[in-house]
Amino acid sequence: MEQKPIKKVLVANRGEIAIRIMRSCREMGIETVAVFSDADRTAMHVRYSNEAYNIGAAPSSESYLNIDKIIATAKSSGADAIHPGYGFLSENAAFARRCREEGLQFIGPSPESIEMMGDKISARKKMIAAGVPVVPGTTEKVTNEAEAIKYIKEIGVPVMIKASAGGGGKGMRLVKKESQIASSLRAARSEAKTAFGDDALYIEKYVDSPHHIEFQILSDRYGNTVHLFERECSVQRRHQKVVEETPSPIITPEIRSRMGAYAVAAANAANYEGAGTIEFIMDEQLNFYFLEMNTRLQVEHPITERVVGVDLVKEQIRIAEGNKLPFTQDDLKQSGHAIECRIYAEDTDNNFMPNPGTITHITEPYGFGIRCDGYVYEGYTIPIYYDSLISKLIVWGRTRDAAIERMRRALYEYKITGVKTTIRFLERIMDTPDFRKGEYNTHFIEKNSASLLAEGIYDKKNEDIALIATYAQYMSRIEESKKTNAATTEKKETNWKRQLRKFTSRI
Amino acid sequence: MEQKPIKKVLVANRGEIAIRIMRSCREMGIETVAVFSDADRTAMHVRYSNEAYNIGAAPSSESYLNIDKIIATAKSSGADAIHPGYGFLSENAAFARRCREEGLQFIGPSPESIEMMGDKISARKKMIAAGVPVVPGTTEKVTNEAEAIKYIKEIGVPVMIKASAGGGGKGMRLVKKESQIASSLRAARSEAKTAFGDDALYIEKYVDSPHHIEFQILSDRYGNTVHLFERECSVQRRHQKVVEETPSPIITPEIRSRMGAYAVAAANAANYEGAGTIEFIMDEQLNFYFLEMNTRLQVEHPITERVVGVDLVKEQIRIAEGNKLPFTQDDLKQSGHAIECRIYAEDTDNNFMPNPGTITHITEPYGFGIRCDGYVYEGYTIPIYYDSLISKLIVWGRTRDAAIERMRRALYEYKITGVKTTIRFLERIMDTPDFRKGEYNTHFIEKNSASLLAEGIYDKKNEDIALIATYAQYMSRIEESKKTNAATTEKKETNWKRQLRKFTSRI
Amino acid sequence: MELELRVNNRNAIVKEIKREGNILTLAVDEVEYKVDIVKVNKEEFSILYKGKSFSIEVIESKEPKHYNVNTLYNRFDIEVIDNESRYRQSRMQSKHILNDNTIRSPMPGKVVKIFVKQGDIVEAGQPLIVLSAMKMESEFKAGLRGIVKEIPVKEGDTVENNQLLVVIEDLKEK
Amino acid sequence: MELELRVNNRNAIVKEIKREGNILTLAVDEVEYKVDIVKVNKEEFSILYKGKSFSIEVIESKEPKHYNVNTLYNRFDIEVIDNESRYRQSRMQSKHILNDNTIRSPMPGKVVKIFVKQGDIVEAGQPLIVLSAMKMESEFKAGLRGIVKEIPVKEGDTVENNQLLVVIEDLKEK
Repeated sequence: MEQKPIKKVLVANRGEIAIRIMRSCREMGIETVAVFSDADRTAMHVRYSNEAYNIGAAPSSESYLNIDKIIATAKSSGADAIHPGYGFLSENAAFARRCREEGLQFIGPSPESIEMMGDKISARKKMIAAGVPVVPGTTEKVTNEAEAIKYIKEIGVPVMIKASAGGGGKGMRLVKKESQIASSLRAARSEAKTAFGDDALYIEKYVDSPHHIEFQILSDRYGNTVHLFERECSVQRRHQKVVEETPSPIITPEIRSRMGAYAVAAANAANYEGAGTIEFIMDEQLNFYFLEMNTRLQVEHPITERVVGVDLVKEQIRIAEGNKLPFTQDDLKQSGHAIECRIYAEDTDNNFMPNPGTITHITEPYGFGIRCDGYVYEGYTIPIYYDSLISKLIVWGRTRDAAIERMRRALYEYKITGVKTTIRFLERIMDTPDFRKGEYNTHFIEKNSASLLAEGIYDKKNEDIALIATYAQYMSRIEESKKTNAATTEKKETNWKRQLRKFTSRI
Repeated sequence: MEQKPIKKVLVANRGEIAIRIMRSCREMGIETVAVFSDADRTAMHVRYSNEAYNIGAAPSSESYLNIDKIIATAKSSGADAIHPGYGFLSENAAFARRCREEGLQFIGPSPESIEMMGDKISARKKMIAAGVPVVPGTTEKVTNEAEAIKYIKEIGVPVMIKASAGGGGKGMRLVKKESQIASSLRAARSEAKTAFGDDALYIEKYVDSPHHIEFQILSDRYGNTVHLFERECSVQRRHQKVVEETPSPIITPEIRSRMGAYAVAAANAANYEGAGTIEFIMDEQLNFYFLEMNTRLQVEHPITERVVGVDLVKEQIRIAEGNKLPFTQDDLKQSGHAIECRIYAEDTDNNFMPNPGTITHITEPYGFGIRCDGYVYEGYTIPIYYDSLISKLIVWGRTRDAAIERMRRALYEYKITGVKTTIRFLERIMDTPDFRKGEYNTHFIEKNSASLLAEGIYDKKNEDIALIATYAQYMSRIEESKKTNAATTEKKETNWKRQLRKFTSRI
Repeated sequence: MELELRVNNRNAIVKEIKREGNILTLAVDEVEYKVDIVKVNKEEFSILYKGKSFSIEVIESKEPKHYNVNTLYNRFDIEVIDNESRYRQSRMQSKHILNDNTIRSPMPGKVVKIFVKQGDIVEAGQPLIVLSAMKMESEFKAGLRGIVKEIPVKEGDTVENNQLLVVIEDLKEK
Repeated sequence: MELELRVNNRNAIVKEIKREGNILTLAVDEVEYKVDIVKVNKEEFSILYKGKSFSIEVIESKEPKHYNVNTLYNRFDIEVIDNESRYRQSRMQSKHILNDNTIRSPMPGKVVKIFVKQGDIVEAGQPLIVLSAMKMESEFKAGLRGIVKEIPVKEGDTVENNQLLVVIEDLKEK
């Protein structure tokens, strides 16, 4: 067993995930290096790290995706490892390969594993070979339209056309009728070409009303793999996850253990090392199929941490140091129930338009069973360039009902002023009968959109009380500014005054 | 099984415990009523509750201990139950009895159980009868000096003389030499008389270098009792707990199960209902003896909640509603390790002098495995009348080492400005080798006081950086006040100005 | 003291009647309230009204004389109406009539693409400009047929909330 | 700009040399620093110095011109020394000589008991007054033999931090 302790980690990311990684590093006594773009000088990850270096302009293509600059910063700062977080370069095989070439430990799988699982078609093939069930569909890239039409007629509509190099819903088309085949193929191909520079497609049988269920796995470099059970991620809006929970309210222990075994088989087939996620879709009859593997940490990893009791970032680092997994499958148990709500800076009344801006006030929830992974602070201006996720609220309860009760309480306590957020929308999800009963699939938000997006019912009494408080605030503000006036009647030398103004307008 | 749902709870307490109780109530959909003294109009529990009523002057004897006023408030507000928290009226049998007489559900044990366990001598007798090991000592109140001297000579020094009605270290004397017996007896009796109005004493064999280990129990009114394992509370300063952890680093599974069984037997002997704690002392050879029972929630209950996964306040309420315990002993397991640090507003450099005052800034820790139960907020003035506990920081880790690492990280992140706190002192406890090794008893702080209270070593580089930041702040403040001046040059009518000043100085 | 406040399309008059210590009696429109009110810090108030406890954040908004007010269950956007804001309001209303002819950015963002140039004739529904914020692109279309009168931004510009993007002159008006 | 600051019994001169955007070059006593400094909100600064990141809270203390400064690992109490505070300091020092003769409250609290009255002769070590704060009682004793000159508080009074409790006139001085 070859072990090489990591002493300093460059975190090639920003936002909540950068802080989250740095917290585990700090607990392990590992130094952290932050990198930041011009738009992020005041960001929390810069303030939380031990060291911080500018790596370029605001657009991520010129900073957080700038491989050369990140590698150079890691080397000049003396970091011995790089944690990519999620998004940005986390699933970029070229980046992982560069790290290896430069003698930097990439905290994640090998470039070969990333490549194999990154390409949907090669991943499908690998899974079929490993005996993992996949959705019926093509096993080769489809570039010929006639062929594609023939294939779709064979397996029958509905089908999903997807970009082979794809992700994030781009280059995807659902075909419900045979008459739509040709136009959908053309649209998907053109989108795929634009988004990924590759117009290869593949075709899958469409699973109607599916559940999205994923399994967390951990593999060390000695061939040991465990799964840390499932996450139910079916509350989605436009293929974006909104609420996740574990355990899944629908699967049985028997199905869980079968899915877990497949997840482990999938990771082994990919010759995997580190933390990864096997995504499945599941139909109404609880048939499940491999969908894809995410070769990185997921946004929703904290619910697994809470229910299984494992710090996934620490395990990632220990695996990257060359350690064996400290537990076997039998050591891992699910205990209680965890839910995560993603809080986005979005205007829910205006088609979820992103709402960057300055945080004027923030009150975060506390108490038993509450975890809040955020990165914004009072006075911080959220830049326009990056993701609109500002915080993740994770709660735990002994039972699913207890977790929902606690989430409602935590969302009530949570107040962010200055930007519009999805907090009220999430509260309504918690109140929706389908969610309460655990009877929902990926159509949940669409199905319940009327009540989820209904206008708020204002309590007239509350409105009057709010007016009274505003009255008092207005009066007290006037008084304060008068006091300040009275207090600052000192006379200062003019030139000195001018100097000061210059200085303070810059800081 | 007679059940009576609770709809509205009056919380007869203040500070962090009042908030903690209200959070569980809110999750259960139960309304809360706060009571407050003149000194607490701006306290967090008043702000967090659904309703709030003034119950008297600042000294607790005129407010939080005013039984008549609290009962009257409960009735006029329509509360159907009262939660006493800890301290104040929580172990007052007369209060529990008044609640019963007035048809209010007291969330706690019966007055008879409180009385039985509140009197040290009757509790000792009861425990001996139940087969629970107690420290060798008198089983009757000692009022005759000659008798006492004879008894002490029989069991041999060292012995501890205690007030029968006592608590909080008052009326206690340690006798190490026979020559001290008479004077110690006299001193203890006089203190007991002053403090409790009762000079009855009892005498126990003194356990040198003891561990303080307690077991959490829950009993329903149908005779079912479970224990929720132990808490190690040996880090104490002047009989005040400072740090608690669970599991205890010294006890074995075999001893744990024996102690647990005795704890359950003790609760049953007391005919107990609700949440309670059986305190044991343990000597170097791991012999243990019943010390006393606390017939209420403990300050340190959250570490049990985290490791066993049970919300103790919710269980208290469910038991008070007449429900059966929802679990058996076999359902309960310890998972991982939890530590609590108590954060007091005290000046550690000045003999831990209380340090009330106004909180000017607060930054609380967050992330996986962190819980922070506090009640102070920015701008809040801590009154001089009550306890100096301002917050409890609870962390969890898969192992004891992981929990300590996490506690260090959380204490680093935790910053309270405006009052002096014990945060740095707690950090040093985490760094002390005896604590790290888990080799400590109640003499820990005394033994390590030199290093725990040593002067801080300032890093010169940090000092210069702090000076630079102060320079920048000073400059920017001057600039701000200038801007404000420039902005408020409107002229206002004089009489109106005066009115405003009158108004705002009051709110 | 009397203050006019606007909330949820309602203009309310808050009028102070009496004050003793923290106890404030006032009328909100015609309803009288006697409340125990204290300011607990710069932006938070505690109000007790008939025993009910309200913890309220009153935070100055970026817009002048606007407050974001949060109670436990509700959020309000409240505006202080004085002579100055009455004037602004009337000005805004007259502007509002022209709204169909102008496109303003509903959020801070970046101009990714402009499809038209000054002088172009555009049809209702025709895409004019694409804005990007937080990895999401939004397309803005013409609300009516007209001539592009003004495009005060260019591709690559960073824009503020409510910044003018495109002005279209109505052809029918001519 | 130049500023004298006092920290941990050290008087330091902070002198600005150059400024370009956030990049500030200055000297702290004789050591030159080039830092990247931004104010992230009212009371917090982010400083990058040779790549190291410092997140620093600079909070105005209740005492005028005093700041409580928190870095990740250290807390500092820093005072701005200007003519006014130099004067105050010299005054305080002359007062300090008299400290043995006066008892001031080290914290806010309540006077529970006063054992002596004006004119009493007290011995060094004799209990004079008991203060209570947060359930803890503290007894204050005479530092020297003398006559009780002044007791500006009475039992039951609430006292502030640093408030004068008892003044004793040294008998030896006479």
